[in-house]
Amino acid sequence: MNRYVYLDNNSTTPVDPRVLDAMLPFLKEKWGNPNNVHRKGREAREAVEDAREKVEKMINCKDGGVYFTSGGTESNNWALKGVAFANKDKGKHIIATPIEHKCILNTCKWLEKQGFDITYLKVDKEGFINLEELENALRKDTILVSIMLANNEIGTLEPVKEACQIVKEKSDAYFHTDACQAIGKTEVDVEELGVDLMTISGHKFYAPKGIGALYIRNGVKIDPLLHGGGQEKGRRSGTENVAGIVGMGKAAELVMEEVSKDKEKLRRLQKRIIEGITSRLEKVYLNGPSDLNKRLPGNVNFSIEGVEGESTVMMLDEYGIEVSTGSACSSTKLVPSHVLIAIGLRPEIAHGSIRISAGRFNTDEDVDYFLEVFPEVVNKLREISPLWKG
Amino acid sequence: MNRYVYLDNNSTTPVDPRVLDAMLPFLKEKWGNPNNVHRKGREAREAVEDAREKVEKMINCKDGGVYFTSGGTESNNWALKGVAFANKDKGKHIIATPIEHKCILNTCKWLEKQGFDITYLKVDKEGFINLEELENALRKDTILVSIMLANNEIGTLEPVKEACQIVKEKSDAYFHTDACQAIGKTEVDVEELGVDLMTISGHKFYAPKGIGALYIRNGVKIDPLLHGGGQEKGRRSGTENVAGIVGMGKAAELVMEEVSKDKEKLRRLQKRIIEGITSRLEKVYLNGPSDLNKRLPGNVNFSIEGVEGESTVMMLDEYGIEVSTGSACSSTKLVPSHVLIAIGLRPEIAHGSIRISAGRFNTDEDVDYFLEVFPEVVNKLREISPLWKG
Amino acid sequence: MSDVYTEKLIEHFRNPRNTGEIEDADAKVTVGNPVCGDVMSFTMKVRKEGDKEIIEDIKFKTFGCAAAIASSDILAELAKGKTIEEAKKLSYESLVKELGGLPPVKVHCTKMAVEGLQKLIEEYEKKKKQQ
Amino acid sequence: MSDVYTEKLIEHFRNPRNTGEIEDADAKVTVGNPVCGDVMSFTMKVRKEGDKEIIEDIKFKTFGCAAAIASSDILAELAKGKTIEEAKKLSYESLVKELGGLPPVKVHCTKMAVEGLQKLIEEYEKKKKQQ
Ligand SMILES: Cc1ncc(COP(=O)(O)O)c(C=O)c1O
Ligand SMILES: Cc1ncc(COP(=O)(O)O)c(C=O)c1O
Repeated sequence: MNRYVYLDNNSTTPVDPRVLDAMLPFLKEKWGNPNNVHRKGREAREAVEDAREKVEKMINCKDGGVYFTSGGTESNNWALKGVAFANKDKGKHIIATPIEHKCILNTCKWLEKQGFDITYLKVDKEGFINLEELENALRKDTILVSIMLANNEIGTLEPVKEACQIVKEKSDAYFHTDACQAIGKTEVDVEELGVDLMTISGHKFYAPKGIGALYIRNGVKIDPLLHGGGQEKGRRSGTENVAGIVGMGKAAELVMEEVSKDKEKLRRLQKRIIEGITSRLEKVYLNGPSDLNKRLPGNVNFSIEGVEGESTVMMLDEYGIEVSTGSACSSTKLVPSHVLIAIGLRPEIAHGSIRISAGRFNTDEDVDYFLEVFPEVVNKLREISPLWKG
Repeated sequence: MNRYVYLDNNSTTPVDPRVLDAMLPFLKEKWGNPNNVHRKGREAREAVEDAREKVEKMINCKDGGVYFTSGGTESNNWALKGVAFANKDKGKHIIATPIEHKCILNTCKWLEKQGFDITYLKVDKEGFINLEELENALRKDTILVSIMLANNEIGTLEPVKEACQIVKEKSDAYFHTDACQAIGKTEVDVEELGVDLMTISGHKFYAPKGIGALYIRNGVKIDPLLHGGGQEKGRRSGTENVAGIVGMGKAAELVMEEVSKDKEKLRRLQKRIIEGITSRLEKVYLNGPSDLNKRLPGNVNFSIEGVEGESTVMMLDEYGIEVSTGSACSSTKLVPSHVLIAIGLRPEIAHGSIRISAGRFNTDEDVDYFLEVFPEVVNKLREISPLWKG
Repeated sequence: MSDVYTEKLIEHFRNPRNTGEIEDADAKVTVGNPVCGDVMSFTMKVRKEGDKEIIEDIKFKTFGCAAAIASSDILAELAKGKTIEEAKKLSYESLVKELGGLPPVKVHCTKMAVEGLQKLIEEYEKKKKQQ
Repeated sequence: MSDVYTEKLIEHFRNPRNTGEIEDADAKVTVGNPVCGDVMSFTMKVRKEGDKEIIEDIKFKTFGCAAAIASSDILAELAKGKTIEEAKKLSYESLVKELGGLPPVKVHCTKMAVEGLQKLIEEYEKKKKQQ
């Protein structure tokens, strides 16, 4: 192995060493329970509230607050189920897109079993929703609209601000956005977006796995998903993951300081990867927006004719390069990515999709190495593929 | 401050340094997503599965498996809601005790709003349920019985094995037990207990906060609480808290090695504290079982006439001693502990309750210091109390 | 509003300056209820200077949380030296401010302390009329 | 059953020994479906020794995951040198075992490879009859 190059930052990001440094005291001497009034408890409480302020500041939260959870999956489950159960007397209709993360889609499926009615908007070839279709889908009994800010597979940046405006003008529904992928890679501002609820996941912006948050605007009616001792102002019970929270607070601080610089670099690397692959290989097709201004910085997704995605990932791995196929979270399954199917790809082409995603710690040299190895690997696999008539 | 003595191990425990050592690589170079097929992902996956084996071994899991969650609160919410929703066609009746942790009781309350019917068993003065009453409470439509293994406030060790036998003989209901407090302080064996579901919380046995597990026996019908990418065999989605899981795995290994030694010490310290307080102060009343064989090792709970609990905690804190009043999780609330009310204490006596709980890192010297300081603090507060007629 | 106790509060809780009972008090009241977890009993001594009535001393005995004890102590502190008329205007907000903030769930302690002072004054004025 | 790929599987995926096509094959089949994500095409050469028919060579081309490629390669490995009658008895379990275990979701790859071998044999025997 010549080199180690991680290009799977939409799956998870490395823990920033500065984040770990901030966490360590809370795994060593400051292990107190923030719910206790004694010294150990108070020192933990202060750290938790300090982290909350940072996360709130990062998303420009002015009207409402941020509640800590165990990750993006919990936040998404909570947003949907919590709003659904708290508002079911008002209505049982929810609108989502077919390219949401599985934790939205499978929550929707479960809610359907409980008697809720879900409308899935269509998306175009690049993954964008249609605002007119959204407007027409709104009903008297619509209680919630959930549209992601940035798609995790193909990087589509949905027009959340415009969608939210329409929903606010034409209905009483709440608006939720899953911002797991956007945070840390581009600026995210809940005031500008106007959303009522927003999902955040720490491990997508250099905090550890297992910590996340849900932003809730003042006045939103939502049931807890985790009932109990009354932590998080009674909205999300459970002894707080103090070290994780402190880590996410530090990560939020770093995002505020570095996101504009990071974004610029991610855009450059993204462009180089797309151009490099296109010029070096035939019969490769970019999935997701071709206009990079409408695409999540750092995200690249290609369908490679004649090869299967997982074997490409595994072969690249032998060269020390890590990327993904389809959605990382379902990569042990044999179903093609629901996102690629939703944008109209044939399954056999969807199976050959590769996601390359850059992050804070990637360099131009990483991209050089990737562009050197990638065509070689594809050609090697095409050579043994019965579907490749080179 | 002369000395620092932490005697609040039923609230949370320090992270064992050996646990932190095991975790650290997963916050440094091994930050991979276990759902990925590449090298970083595989190394994380192996660590997660290794930790699962250890936790399963700790509770002698032979028929079923352990699923990782964000803590005791999530596990309890999941057990109750998951079984309730998956079995609501069979029945809507659930049995619990009034001294369960708030995360059971508030989940029950919410389920009542969703149309479920909860029976709360009575408990006697020491917190014990009555097995006959349990038997009579069982109905055709009972789908779940939830009885904790060890109470977190007064240390009552419920007759879970016997209760489970009755439930299995007389009904088709599942049996869940909240074992958060018992694990690490006494032996816990799901095969011996016969339970179908069991809740585990890492930070009660020297792992960090924000990690837990639910044991589920084979064949149990349970809905996920967190839907999504299909992690944990589709039962609990969300990118795994790898470092937390590894920490809990190590903590489980340490419990297997050290629980019998720890238990013996906790029993000794517990006995010394109870005898020490009783002999040094008048008008103090032990809450919970007086037979220490039926009491959680290390747990002590006293009502102290004439003083209020929180101020006692705060005053002890000034001497470097940390204990709790009532349940730590609700200590910012002004309601008296529901457990103390359930065992028949008058509110004004309940307000003066102090929980002292020893753990792995306590020594006899800690107890010496505590017994020196505690009477002094109580006398100081009684002196300024209008309720104390000395 | 802070979520945790301030150092100032803890200091007043740890070393309250005004505990006890005034032997020859001009007024004596008890507020609160042990069932709710807080009982404060106050005694007050008033001194006359011309037609001004000045609170010379207040002492308290309190059963309750750290915030209740500190609130009692800070109340005595703030009231001492004030005229009865001035003391009537003392608000719980000024106690909260003096303590440097208070967790929301604890604000009722300052209200109870202020209630104690108002009742002391009432009793004092009632006694005066009876004389 | 392991949850991750074994080193052995990865080695066979990385350096498959039996890729390609046999020019003058005695049988040639394709199994699987690109829609499902796996396609395996096999060619086989048989040699006669007395009345024994021995599989002299098998080569494959596979579109699919690492497990599909490794399964194809291990199948060729295991079948080579066996008589047709022996090869008919080759089970997917023996492939799984040879690979040192396989994640449950990947077991179908070994089944597909074995299906390929059975079809090769069928075709070979059909051709033989036609001669
Ligand atoms: C868009 C999106 N939403 C939600 C999630 C789930 O978040 P988590 O992994 O923290 O559970 C992910 C990542 O896995 C994601 O990419
Ligand atoms: C008996 C019991 N159950 C459940 C919990 C909740 O667990 P966690 O703090 O991990 O959410 C606790 C502790 O807080 C407990 O003592």
